[in-house]
Amino acid sequence: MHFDSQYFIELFASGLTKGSIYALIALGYTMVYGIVGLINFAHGEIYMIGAFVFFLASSLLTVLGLPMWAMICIATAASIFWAGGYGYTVEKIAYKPLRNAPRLSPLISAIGMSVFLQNYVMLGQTEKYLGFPEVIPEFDFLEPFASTFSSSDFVIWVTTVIVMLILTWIIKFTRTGKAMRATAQDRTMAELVGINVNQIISATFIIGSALAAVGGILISSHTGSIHYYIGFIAGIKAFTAAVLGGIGSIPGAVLGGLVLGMAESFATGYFSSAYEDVFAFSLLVLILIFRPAGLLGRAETEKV
Amino acid sequence: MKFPLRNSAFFMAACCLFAFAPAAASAGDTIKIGVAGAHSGQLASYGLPTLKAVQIIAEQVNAKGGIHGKKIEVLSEDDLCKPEIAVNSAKKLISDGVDAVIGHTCSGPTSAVMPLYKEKSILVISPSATTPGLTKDKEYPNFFRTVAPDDAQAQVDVDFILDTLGAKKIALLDDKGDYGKSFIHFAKEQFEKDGRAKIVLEEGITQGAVDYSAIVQKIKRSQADVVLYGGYHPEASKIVTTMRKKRMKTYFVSDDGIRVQTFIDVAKKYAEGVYASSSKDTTSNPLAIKAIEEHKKKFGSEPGEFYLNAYTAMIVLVNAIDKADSTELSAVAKALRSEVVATPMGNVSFDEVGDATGIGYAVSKVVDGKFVEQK
Amino acid sequence: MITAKDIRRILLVSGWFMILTLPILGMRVDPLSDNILWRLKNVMWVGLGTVVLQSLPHLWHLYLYLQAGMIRLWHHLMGTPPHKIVEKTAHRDSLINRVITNPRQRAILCAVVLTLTIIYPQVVNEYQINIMIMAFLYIMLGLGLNIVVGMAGLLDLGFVAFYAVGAYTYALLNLHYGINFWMALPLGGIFAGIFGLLLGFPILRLRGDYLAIVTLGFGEIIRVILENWIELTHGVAGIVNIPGPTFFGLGLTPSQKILYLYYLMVLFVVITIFVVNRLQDSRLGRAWLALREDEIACQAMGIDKRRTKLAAFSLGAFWAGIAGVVFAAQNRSVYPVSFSFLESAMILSIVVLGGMGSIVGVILGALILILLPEYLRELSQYRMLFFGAILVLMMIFRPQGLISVVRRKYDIDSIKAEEKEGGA
Amino acid sequence: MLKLENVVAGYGNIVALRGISLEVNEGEIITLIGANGAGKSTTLMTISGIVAAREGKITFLGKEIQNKSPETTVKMGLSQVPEGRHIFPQLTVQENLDMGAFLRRDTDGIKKDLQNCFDLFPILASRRSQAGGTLSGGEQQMLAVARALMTRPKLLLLDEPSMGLAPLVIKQIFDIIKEINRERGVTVFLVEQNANQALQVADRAYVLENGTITLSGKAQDLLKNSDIRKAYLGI
Repeated sequence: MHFDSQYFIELFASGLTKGSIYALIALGYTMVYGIVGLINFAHGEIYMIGAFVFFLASSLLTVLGLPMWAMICIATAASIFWAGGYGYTVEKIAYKPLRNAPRLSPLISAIGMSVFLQNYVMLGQTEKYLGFPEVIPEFDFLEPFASTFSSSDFVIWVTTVIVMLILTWIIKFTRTGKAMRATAQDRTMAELVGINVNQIISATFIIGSALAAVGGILISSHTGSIHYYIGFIAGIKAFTAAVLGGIGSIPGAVLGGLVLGMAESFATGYFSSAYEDVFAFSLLVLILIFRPAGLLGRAETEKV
Repeated sequence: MKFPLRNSAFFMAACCLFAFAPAAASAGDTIKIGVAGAHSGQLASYGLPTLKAVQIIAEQVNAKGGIHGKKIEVLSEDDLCKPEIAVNSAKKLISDGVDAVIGHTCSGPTSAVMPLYKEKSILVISPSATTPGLTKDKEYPNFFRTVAPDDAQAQVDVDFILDTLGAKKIALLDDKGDYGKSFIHFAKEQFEKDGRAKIVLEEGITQGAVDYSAIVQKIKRSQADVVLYGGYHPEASKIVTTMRKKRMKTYFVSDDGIRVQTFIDVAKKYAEGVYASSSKDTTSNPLAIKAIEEHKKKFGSEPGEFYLNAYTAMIVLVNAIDKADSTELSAVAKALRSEVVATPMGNVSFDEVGDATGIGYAVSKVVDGKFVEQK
Repeated sequence: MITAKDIRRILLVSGWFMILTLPILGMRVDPLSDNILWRLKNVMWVGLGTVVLQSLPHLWHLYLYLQAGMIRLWHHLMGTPPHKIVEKTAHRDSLINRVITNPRQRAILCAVVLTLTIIYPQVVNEYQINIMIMAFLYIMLGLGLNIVVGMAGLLDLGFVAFYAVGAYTYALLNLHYGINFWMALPLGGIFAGIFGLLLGFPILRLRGDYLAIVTLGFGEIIRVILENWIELTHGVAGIVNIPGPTFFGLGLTPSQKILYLYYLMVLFVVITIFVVNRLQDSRLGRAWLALREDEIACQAMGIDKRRTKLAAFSLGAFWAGIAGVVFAAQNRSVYPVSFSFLESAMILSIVVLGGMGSIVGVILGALILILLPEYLRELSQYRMLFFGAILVLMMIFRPQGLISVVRRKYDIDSIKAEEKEGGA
Repeated sequence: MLKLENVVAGYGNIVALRGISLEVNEGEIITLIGANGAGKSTTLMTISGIVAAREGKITFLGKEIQNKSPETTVKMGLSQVPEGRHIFPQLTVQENLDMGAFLRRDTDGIKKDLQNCFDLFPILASRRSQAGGTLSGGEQQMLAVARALMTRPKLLLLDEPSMGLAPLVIKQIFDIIKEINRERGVTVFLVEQNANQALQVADRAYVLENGTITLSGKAQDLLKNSDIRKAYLGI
């Protein structure tokens, strides 16, 4: 069989989209993990809530008759505000009391929170799928590529890169970002130089949740629907991506997402989509065997 | 703030262990009808309408004094469409002493629990379990359904694809779920038997994935004229949207899992031109209009999926119990087979294996945001 | 005592929750007309609810304060000097822990529980027996996972894979070769154990969360294979009509079958408890404990890390395999969907909730987490909501689990006392 | 300047401090000596506000600070160099020092203090952009002290600065401590196991045993005390 380069590019583009989606959510996972050392299973639910808030806000604004661009701006702001609010509150309720508890307790608490939020949205809203407004317009300049990728694919790629850059900048150069890194590395010492660790952790959750909201809006617009369960499935994959890239590392989360997305896409394209998850997870196992701390993760120094 | 709850968790555990739920009253003064299906979880939108239909009719019957003076008592059990939970639901209903069950919603759980009901000779009418084997295997004389089986539906779709669309290359897609897979399985058999078209692609997709562009590219590459999809609307709408965004004009044909308004709401303009098979449209039937009105009046909303099927199931059940003047399986089953009842789905009776006669399939097309039945 | 500051705080928090729930609970889009339905009443309820919840601890303190006042008043009237109020925290050791550590009380407790267990099916209906069988099954699973997570400290999020292997071993062997339950029981365990080894080898180097995600991936791989290898497993359609356990070839009526299964499960659970208990005190058990506490120190003492880890994995898997066979026999059917990640999370929750490494804890955890949703059935739609909330609350109030592990220790004082008595 | 009155503190069920009282006056170097596990580090952590005081009163500059957050105590001019240095390993030397000035907003003042630190510890200047974790033990100790100085402390709490260091480095560190005290007027509260060194630089000393203060007095007197010599100086 000859090599079909057009097909390869198409698969590459779809892998890129899938990977970027995973990466967008994985960034939030990795931030929280890097600083609190906690697998925040409820992160996927925050993403879902962000999408729901956007949906509700945009419906409200449409009824009020606002123009499209204003609607998108205000609804996005609302989505970020509430997602951040939920992230903040979840941390205060379910994780903060457990800071000094055995390591697995916050994990269980996180799973509980995830189940709770899913059902909360299901009961508060609906168990049905809802149509999500199309936020991303069709760009004319992308028309020649329409058969390979659409403008929503394009926007998702670009956003992922931008978000990664902004996040890296925050962590590297801002006061809060430095305090985050200090807190991550040595919580007691961070307190001793006067960092309010609670505030920093809250900030981490709020930033991570805001990211999740942005991801939620873009991804839901891309898929065209929302449902109370979308967070869980995307969350598991995103978490896998974060670990694959080296959990705690921001470029790692993006790289992990891309590798995972590509693996699934090529597995579907050249083999069978029935086994795409098997491919994705086998790849994960393989990579971790050779790089036990993920692709970009720092090998944990063994404490003696 | 310290809570005095240190030991209360343990106390709760002890309570759970020894709190025996009150034993079910087994007095014969009511007719107990169990409703089992997905009442929560992802597939709740397929199961809850059934519960509502049963409640509406039970209320009406009770308001008229019941069946031969016996009131209907509705016991609902949630099975989340998961087989292992369905087994528990069924056991709960059995030990509560139900006389008949409307349910379960999904085929998998239904086949998991049928042996249990059979053991206790409990009549089961499912409004939505479509696996052909449930009736065709003649394993369960206590099983009836008010929905046509998958193979009948597959036949309708296959005929439509071959005769009306005149397609030559077929891509078969399923969601790896129980329902979608079995639908595609029968369609494949029928395509192969017919021989007019070639199957160029056969794939199973992962439910709930965030993006399906890879599989869509694969469909495009296979140059299929038609995609026949077995599964439900959430994935279908994503696939159709991706296909249309990639400017593919390939026909998209699917089963009644996507023939719901939500599909059109979600896929919006991209839903146009999609074909879906489903039970023949009977919404112009005066009984159906009445049934839908009742739902609107009681619950303030449009009924959901399988509402009319469940409504029909309950009507025929009440009628059969009335005619048989007993809840004993053989008598009720006999009445179900012999009586022809006017229902929202037309005049319905049951054949020897338990499939409803008079319930057939038709293919609809999305035109201007509505499903329009194709003649 | 409620101060103005407290009241302000309570109102602030309530207000925050009302804002938070405003979109999800307070608004809804009517899909037919695209109109917004306002349901502000819900939000008011949330506000009111949070006020009440936050006031509870204050009321409790008020109650304590009044109580202390009454006691002081009493002593004042009686003319007796008030006793210093003894801090309750002095004996934090909960009742259950004290019972467990005392051999005689423990024996009595065991006897009572066992008697109750044996009488239980005589006094309840079949449904109750059935869910109790489920609970027993999860006790077995929990104890199996407890070996891996609780004792050896290896976080396994894909435990359900081994459970699936066990269940399918029985289902398939029975389908193709007609092998009965009793033959399949050890085979299921052994197959699962082999899978445990297979998984264990490549991932020995991984730790903590990396191990967790790989095991999670392994669980998913197994499930996806079960779903897609239709020739072998019948895919999602599952395998039905699996026979239950036989009883010396005698035919049993349906209700006898349930009773038989119930007592069989009791037996299995007792055996499991016995074996796990022995394991805990064995050389291997102590090696696991050491491994959990400090891997490096452990190697320094000459414990073979690889072998010890593998032993934990395969023994845990073995037990899951056995539970899987029992599951297939009890449910009479197996489907891939029964072995999802949530199931792994459930088993892990049992272990953590009960108290890692504690047998009694795991038993309590299984009873609560399996029976609770069943009893919550009455609340149908709200069931999972409560389940989630309870997981969170339990962790907040008892992060170390219901039962904290009681280490085997030698009671020097009593030994000395015995010596003295012996000498006198 | 700092006064502890009957402070009781501990972790969980363990009581580490059973009611200790001590006082630090402005300009002094005070040392607290004691064996491993006597509660020395707990004392510092309680003063800083990391460990909660269950009973008792701590006053700093005339204000009660028991159970105030570390943020508050640092703001008031209390800075601690904890046991084991606690360098942020993946932050550069420069960033570590920046973290010391986390609560300060006076950009010029920070710049000046940074220069002062580099003057005091020239080795740090040359390691500016190196990750903190890659420094040697002595360098890390210097970095820790420098970082604490970046908060502009009025009272510096030092926990075992000599731990794990070569004798020559220890001497260097103690010289710097003396210098900080003398030249900059920073009061120093020094906790040490290395009693000999500590007593030589200190004005006054307290001896902590099993969570209670058993002895106190002028450092020179304690150096001559025979019990102390036996128990802590190994003579």
